[in-house]
Amino acid sequence: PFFQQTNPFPINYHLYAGQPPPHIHHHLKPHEKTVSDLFIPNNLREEIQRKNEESLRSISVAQSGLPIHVNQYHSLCPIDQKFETSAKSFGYVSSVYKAMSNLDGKLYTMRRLENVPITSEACFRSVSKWKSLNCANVVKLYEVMTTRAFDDNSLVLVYDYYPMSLNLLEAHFFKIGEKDPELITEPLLWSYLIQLTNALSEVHKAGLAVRIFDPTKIIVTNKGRIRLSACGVYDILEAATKESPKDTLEDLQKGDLQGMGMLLLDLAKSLVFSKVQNLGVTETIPKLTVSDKFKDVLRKLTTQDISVAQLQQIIAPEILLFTNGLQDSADYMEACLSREVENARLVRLFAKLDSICDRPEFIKDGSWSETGERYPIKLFRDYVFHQVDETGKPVLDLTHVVNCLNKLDAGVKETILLVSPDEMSCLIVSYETLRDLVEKSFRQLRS
Amino acid sequence: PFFQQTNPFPINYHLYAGQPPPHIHHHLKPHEKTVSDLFIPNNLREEIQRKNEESLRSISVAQSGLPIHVNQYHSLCPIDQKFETSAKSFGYVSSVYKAMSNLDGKLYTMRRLENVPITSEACFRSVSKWKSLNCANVVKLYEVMTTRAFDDNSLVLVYDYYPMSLNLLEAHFFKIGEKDPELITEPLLWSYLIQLTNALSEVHKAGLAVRIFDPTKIIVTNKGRIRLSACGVYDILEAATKESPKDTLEDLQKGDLQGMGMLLLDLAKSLVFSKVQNLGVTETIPKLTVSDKFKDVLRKLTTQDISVAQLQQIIAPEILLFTNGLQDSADYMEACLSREVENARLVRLFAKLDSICDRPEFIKDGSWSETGERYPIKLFRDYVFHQVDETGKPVLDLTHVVNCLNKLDAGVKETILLVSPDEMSCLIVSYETLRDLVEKSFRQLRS
Amino acid sequence: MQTLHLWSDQMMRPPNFAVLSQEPLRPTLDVETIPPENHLSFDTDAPYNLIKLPRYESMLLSAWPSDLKFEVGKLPPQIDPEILRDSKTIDGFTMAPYNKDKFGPRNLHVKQRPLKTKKHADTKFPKFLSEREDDYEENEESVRLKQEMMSNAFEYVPKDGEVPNAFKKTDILYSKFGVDDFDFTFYNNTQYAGLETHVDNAYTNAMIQLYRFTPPIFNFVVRTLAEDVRYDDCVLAELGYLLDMLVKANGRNVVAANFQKLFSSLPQARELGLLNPDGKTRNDRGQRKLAHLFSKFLAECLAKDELALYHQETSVHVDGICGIPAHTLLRSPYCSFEHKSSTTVYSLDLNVVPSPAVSGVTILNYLEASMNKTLQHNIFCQQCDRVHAIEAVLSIEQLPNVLMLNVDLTNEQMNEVRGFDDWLVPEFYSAPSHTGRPVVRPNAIAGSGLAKYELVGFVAQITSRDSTNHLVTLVKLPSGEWLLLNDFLVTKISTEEALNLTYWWKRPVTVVYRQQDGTGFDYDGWKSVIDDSILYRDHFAQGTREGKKIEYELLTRAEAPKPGTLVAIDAEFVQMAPEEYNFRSNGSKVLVRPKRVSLARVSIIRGEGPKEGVCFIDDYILTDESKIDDYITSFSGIEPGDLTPDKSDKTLVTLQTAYRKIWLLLNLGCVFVGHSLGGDFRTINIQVPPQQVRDTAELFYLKREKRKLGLKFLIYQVFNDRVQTGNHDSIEDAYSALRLYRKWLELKAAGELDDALQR
Repeated sequence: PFFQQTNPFPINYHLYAGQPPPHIHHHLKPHEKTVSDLFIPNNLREEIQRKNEESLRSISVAQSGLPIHVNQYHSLCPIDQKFETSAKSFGYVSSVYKAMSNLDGKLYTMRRLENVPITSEACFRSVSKWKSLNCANVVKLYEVMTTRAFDDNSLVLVYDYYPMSLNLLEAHFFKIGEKDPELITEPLLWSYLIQLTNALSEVHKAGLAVRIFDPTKIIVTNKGRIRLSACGVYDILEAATKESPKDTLEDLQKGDLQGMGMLLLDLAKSLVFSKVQNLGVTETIPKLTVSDKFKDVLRKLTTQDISVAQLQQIIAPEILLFTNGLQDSADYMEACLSREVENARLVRLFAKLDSICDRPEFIKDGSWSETGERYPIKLFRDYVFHQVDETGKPVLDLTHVVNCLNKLDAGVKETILLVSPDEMSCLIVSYETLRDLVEKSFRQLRS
Repeated sequence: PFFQQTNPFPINYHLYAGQPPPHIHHHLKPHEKTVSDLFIPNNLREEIQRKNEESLRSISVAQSGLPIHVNQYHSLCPIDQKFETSAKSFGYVSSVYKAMSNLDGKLYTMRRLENVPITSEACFRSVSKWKSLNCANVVKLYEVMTTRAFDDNSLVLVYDYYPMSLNLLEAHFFKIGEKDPELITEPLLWSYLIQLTNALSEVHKAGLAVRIFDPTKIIVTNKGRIRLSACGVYDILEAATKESPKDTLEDLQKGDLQGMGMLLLDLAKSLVFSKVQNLGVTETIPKLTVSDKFKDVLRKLTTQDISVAQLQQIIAPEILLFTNGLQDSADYMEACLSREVENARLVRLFAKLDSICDRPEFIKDGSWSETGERYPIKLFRDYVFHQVDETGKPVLDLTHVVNCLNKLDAGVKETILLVSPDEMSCLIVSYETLRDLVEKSFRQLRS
Repeated sequence: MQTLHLWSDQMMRPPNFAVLSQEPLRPTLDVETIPPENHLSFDTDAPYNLIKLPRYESMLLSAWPSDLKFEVGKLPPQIDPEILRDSKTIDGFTMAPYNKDKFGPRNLHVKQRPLKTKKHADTKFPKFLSEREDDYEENEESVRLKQEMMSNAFEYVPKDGEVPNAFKKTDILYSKFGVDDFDFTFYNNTQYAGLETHVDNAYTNAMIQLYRFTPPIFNFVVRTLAEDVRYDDCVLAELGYLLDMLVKANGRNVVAANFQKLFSSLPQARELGLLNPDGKTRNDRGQRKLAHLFSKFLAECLAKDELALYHQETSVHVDGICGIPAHTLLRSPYCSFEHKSSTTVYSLDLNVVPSPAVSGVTILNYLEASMNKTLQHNIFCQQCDRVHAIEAVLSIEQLPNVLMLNVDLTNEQMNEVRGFDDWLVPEFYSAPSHTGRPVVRPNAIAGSGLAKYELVGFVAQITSRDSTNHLVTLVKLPSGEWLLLNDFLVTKISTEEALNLTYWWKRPVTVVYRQQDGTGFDYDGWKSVIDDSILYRDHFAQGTREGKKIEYELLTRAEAPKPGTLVAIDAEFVQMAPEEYNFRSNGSKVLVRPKRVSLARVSIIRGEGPKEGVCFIDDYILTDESKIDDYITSFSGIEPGDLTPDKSDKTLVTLQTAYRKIWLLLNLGCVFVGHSLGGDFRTINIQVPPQQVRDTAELFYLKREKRKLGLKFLIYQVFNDRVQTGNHDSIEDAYSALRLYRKWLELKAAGELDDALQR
C-alpha cells in the first residue's frame, strides 16, 4: 500500500477534490445575499457548459448563405440577438456573427454593417487606438475591414467573442427561452456604475470617447459583468460620411458621462412601479427607490456636473466593495478549478489509448492477434471497459475505469489477470508492463 | 523527524505532463499549439495540485502526539510556518494547525495559544462581530473556545484554511524550498495598499479595529492576494488580562491607518538599495523609489493625517485599476475552468465510447456490421483517432480529437463525411445524429 | 530444486506447459478500497480526482510528446458538392458512393492552410493591358503564351470531374487603371458579345443572352427600335438597344448598364425581389427560382410595352411568339363548386415529376406531366360555408411558337435528372390532340401533321467546388454550332458537351424550344421603317421649355445625316458611387470596383457644312439627384439642381431620349469626332464601330512615350489657345476636338504629323 491510513477519519480521500474557501457561501436565502452573489452564478458548471456549446454551434454554409470565409475568418454563424440582427444599428443594416480565425484558431465576433461608404483608409484612423485599448469592461476590437465577401460592400469589425452573452435589454427586460430576466437591484446598479466608470476612464485615457450608451450595445458576459460592445463603430461611420466632427473630444467625453447617467437612470426606473416614464430627468430622480447617494450621482451625471476623476472619488467606497466581490469570485473559480485538475490528464490518456487501438494499419500487421505483442492491450481494454456481471450483463463502472487508467498512467507494479475472449487462457501482467506496451505502440505510430 | 507524512509521495510535477523546451515555443506560429497549450497551464495546475497536496497532508496521531480531536475538529496537522510555531506570538506560546471539521467536512485553520487566562465568557464579546465580518482580505474567524484537549488550558481560534499560504515576510524575504522570495514592486505595493484599505474599511465598519499590522500576520493566499490573519486575538487577550482598554475604538482605528502606513513603508524600503533602515519615518519617505503619489499616501498615513474615507478618495483611480486586474484574473480562471469542465465531459464521453465499442456481445449481434445501426460510430472512431497523411502514415492530432469529441458531446448540426474501410462508399452524418446513436447504444448497455 | 507435479484429466494429450525460470507472477490484490462517497458515475459531475493517481516515479503515460505540434483554426472540412449530389437517404442515413482517387483516402489528415481572399480567378489570368511589356508588336513568345492561356481558359470538357474552366465563374479584376485595363478580348474568341459582370443584377445576363439567341423574340424586340417611344420606362426599347448593341459589338464586351439602370428603378422588380446586386449564391434552388421569376417578369414587361407602344388592346406579337393559353379548372370533390379561368402565360414550369419509367426518361416526360396537372388546395368554400379541399386542374391546349420551359425541380429531383443520359432532347414533335392536351413525341410519325420543335438553347446553373452557383447560357447558332456564354467569356463548344446534363456541376434552369419555321435573325428589321423625328424636334422631360437656356440649334431635315456625316461629341458625367476598395485596418487596400458614373450631359455639334461647329444636341439627363455621390463639378460642369426638372434651367431630357438621338446618328452612319471617346461611349452604353470614330486622343497618341495627351494640353500646344479655364463644358470640348481633328487632317495631308507630335 502506498498510503497508510492511521487516522480514524478518512481525510485524504474526502479532500482529494478541492473545495471553495468555506466563507464563500452559496444559495443563501435572498436576504443573506452578499456582494459576491453579484458575480458567482448559482450553476456555474451548467453555465460553462452552455457557453461551450454555444461556442461550438455551427451552421452549414448552404443553409446560411454566408461566405465560407471572410479573409482569415471562417465558420461564420449568426449570433441570434433580438436587437442585433437585421435591425438598423447605427443607421445601417447590421448583423453579428461568430467566426473562427484561421490564423490563431480563436473565436471572434464579427459585426457587419452593410453598404457603408468607406472610400478611404482615413476612415480607420481611430482603429489603432481602439485596438490597443485593454479594459476588462470593453469588448476588444481586433481589426476592421471592408469586404465584398458577402456580395456587397460591407464594413466588418472584428471583436472578442463572448458566448451566451446577452445585452442589457435582453438580460433585464426579456425572457430568453426559459430564463427569466434578472431583476435590477441597487447593488447591481452600483456594480454597473463602477464597471462603466472603469470602461469610460480607460477609453478616455486612450484619447477616445464611447459616444453611445445604448443598452443593446452593452453586453452581460458573465454573471454581473458587463462590457461595452460595438466600440469604434461611430468613429468610423463619422469619418465615412465625411461630416466634419461636430464635437471636440472633450465635448464627447463630457457627453459620455451624461450618456452613462441616462443609461443608469433608465435601468433604475425599472425599480419603480409607478409610471415615471414620461417625466423629465430632474423629476424622475427623486422618485427612484435607490439610496440618496446613488440619486446624487445620477443627478450629477445627467447634468454634466462632474468629471471622471470626481466621479471616481465619490464612488471610491463602492469600488472598494466591488473589489471584495470580485476577489471572492476569482477565489471561487480557482477552487472550482482545483476539482478539475485531473481531467486534462485523463483526456490525454484516453486519446493516446484510442489512437493506437484498432488502428487499421496495426490490425493488418497482426500485432493485435492472439500472439501479437499488442494483445495484452486489447485484453486490458476489455478488462477496463467491458466488464460484465455473473449473468453476463454489462457493468458500467466509471470508478473502475478511472482507477485502472490512473494505475496505467502511473505504471504501478500491481499485476492483474486478463482473460482471453474464449476464456481458455489468461495473462498476468503488471500495469507497468502494460504502460510500456502502450508507450511503445504510440512511439511506433510517430516513427 | 517530528512527524511523518502519511501521504509520502510528493507529486513529481516534472513527470506529470512534461514541459516543452522553450525553443519550441519560439518557433510556433499562432495556429500551432503544443500539447501544453491545449490544456490548463502547467504552472497553474501545479499550484493547484500543490494546494491540494498540502490540504491532504496528514500525520498519524501517534506520531504527532496531538489530540484525536478538539471538539468537532479532527485530523490535526501542524502547519509548519517558520514564524508561527513555538514562537511567542501575542506573548503566549502559540501554534497553528490544519484541522477538519466533522460537521461539514471542511478544513479549518486552528490557532492555539497556550495558557491564556480566560475566566469569563465576556472575553469573547468581540468574537461575534468578527464572525459576521465577510471580507475578501480578512481570514474569516469561525469560533473561539478554550479547551483541555491538549492537556493544558488552551485558547483556540478557528479560521478559514488557505493551503500553501505564506505570510508577507516569508513571501518577500525568505527563500522557501526552491521558491525565491517575490520581489516587491510599486504596483504590488499599490495592490497591497488597496487590499489592506479594503480590509480596514470593512473591519472599521463592523465596529472593530485591526490593531496589528505585523507582516507575519498577513498571509499571501494566491498570487498577489493578501489577507489579514489572526484577527480578533488582541481583543480577546485584552479582555482576558482585564486591562481596561487604553484607547477608544476611534483611537484604535486611527492607529490602524498608521499601522498600515508603517507596514507599507517597511515593505517599500526593500525597493531601496542604500541603507534607510536607521532613518526616521519622515526622512525615509523621500528616499523611497516610488511615485510621488505613493509617498504622499505614506506620509499621510504615517502622520495620521488622513481618514479612511479620505484615503479611499485619494486612491480611487488605483482602486479602479485594481478592479480591472481582478476582473481579468477572474476571467482567466473562468476560462481555465471552462476548459477543464469541457475535459471532464470529454472523459465521460471517451469512457462511454470505449464501453460501447468493440464489446464482444455487440460484435455478435451484427449491429456493428456495415448495415448495422452502430456502423456510423465505428466509422466515426476511425475518423477521430486514425487519421493518416497522404502517404498513409498515421497522424496524431490531439486538436482534431478534442474538437471532434467536443462537437459530438454538444451534438452540433455540422455534418461530416465518414468513408467506409473499403473506400467505396461514404456516409454523411451530423454530430447530432452520432451523439444520439452513442446515447442509444449506451442506454442499451445499461438496460 | 523444486518439484512440480502435473495433474491432468487428459489421458491422450500431454498438457502444454511452460518451463519457467522464475516464480510465476500472481495478480496482486488491490488492497486500497475506494470509499463509496468517492465513486464516480456517468450521470453526475463528480470530479475525477476523487480517484487518486498512484505514486509515480517516471513520466506519466498520459503525457504527450511535448514537441508535437497541433494546428488550430482549420476550416472545417466541406463535404464536396459532387458527393452530396450523388447521395441518397436510406433509413435515415445519407449515403453516397465514394471515389478514393478523386476525393483522397479515408480519414486523411487535413493540413492547415492560410485562408486568403482569392485575387485571381481559377483560370490563369492574362496580364493587365498596362502590364504588357509591348503593346504593339507582340513577339512570338507572348503570342504563344496567350494562345496557351486561352486554350486553357476555353477548356470546356471536364477533367477528373472538375468544372471545366470555360464554365467557371469569371471575375473582372481591376488594376489601378480601372476597368479599361482588363483584357476582355482574352475571354472571347467569337463574334458574339458577352455581358460584363459587376453591374447590378448580373444574374440576369444569362437570361438576356437566351432571349438574344431566340430569333422570333430578337426580331420582335429589335424591330421596335424603329418606333419613336414617347413614354418613359420602356423595358422593350431598352432591351432593344441592348440586343442591338450585342450584335453591333461584334464580339467585344458589352455591359447592360442602361438596361439595368431602368430595371433597378422598376417598383415591381423591387416588389418581386428581383433586385439582387450579385447573382452569386449558395442557395441553388433560390437562384433558379430567381432566374425563372426574372424571365417571366421580362416577358410580361415586353407584352405590356407592346400594348403601349402600338396602342393595342391585346398583345399580338409577344402572345404570338411565346404565349401559352392556360386553363385552370377549380372543382370540388365535396360540393358542386366549379370555376374555370383562362390566362396567357409566357413560359411553362416543369415542376411535376413524371411517373417512374424504366429508362429513357427525357424532358418530354416532364413536359407532359407538367402540361396537365392537378393540385390540391384547401379553400374557404362560399357554397358550403366552410373550408374544404378543392382540386385545381391546370391544362395547356397548345404549344406556342417559342416554348420556354422553366425547370422548377427541387435539388433532389434535379439529382434524378442527372441520371438520364439524353434528358435534354435536341428536337421533338408536337400536335394538338382531341383530348385538349398537346401530344409530344420524340419522333415524327409520317403524315401525322406534327410540328417539329428544335432546341434553341438553355440557361444552366453551374456549381463550383465551394458550392457557389452562377448561370451560363448555351445556345445553338444558326450554323448548328453551340455557343457557351458565361458572362463575358464566350466560346463555341461541342454539341455533345452542350447537351450533357449528367455532370454534377451542371443543372438546367430554363430551356427554350421553337417551332421550326425557317425564321432567322433579322438584325436590321427596324431600318426601313425607322422613325428619326426625335432628331428634329425637342422632347423635353416633363414637357416645358419655358425659361430654359438653349445653347443649340436643332437639325433641319435639310441637314439630315448621311453615312459619313461628321459630328463632334462630348459627354459629361456625375459620380454615382466612388471607387470601392477592400480596406483593412492593417493598411492593405485593394480596388474591387471602379467608380460608377452616370451620363449627365451630352453635346453634339455639326462637324461639316455651313453651320460647322454649331451645336445641335445639348441634352442634360434627368437624374435622381439624391443618388448622386459627387457632381465632380470641376470636371463635369454639372452643379446641384441641374438635373432636376423643377430646379434646373437646362434642357432636361430622359436618358432614353438622349440615347435615342445618339443611336439614330450612329445608325444613320455619322462619324463621331471627340477626345477619348472610349470612356464616353462606355458610359453612354453604346457600341460604335471603330470606323465611325475619330478619337483625337488616339490620333495624337505618342507611341514612343505611350502617352495619351489631354485635350487642354493639346489645344494649347497646337493652337496656343487656352481652353477649359473654368469647369468643363461639353460644347466647348466637342468643338476643340473638332478643331484638333481638322488640324490633324491638315498635318496628315502635309505629311507633318510626326514632326508635330514630337514637339
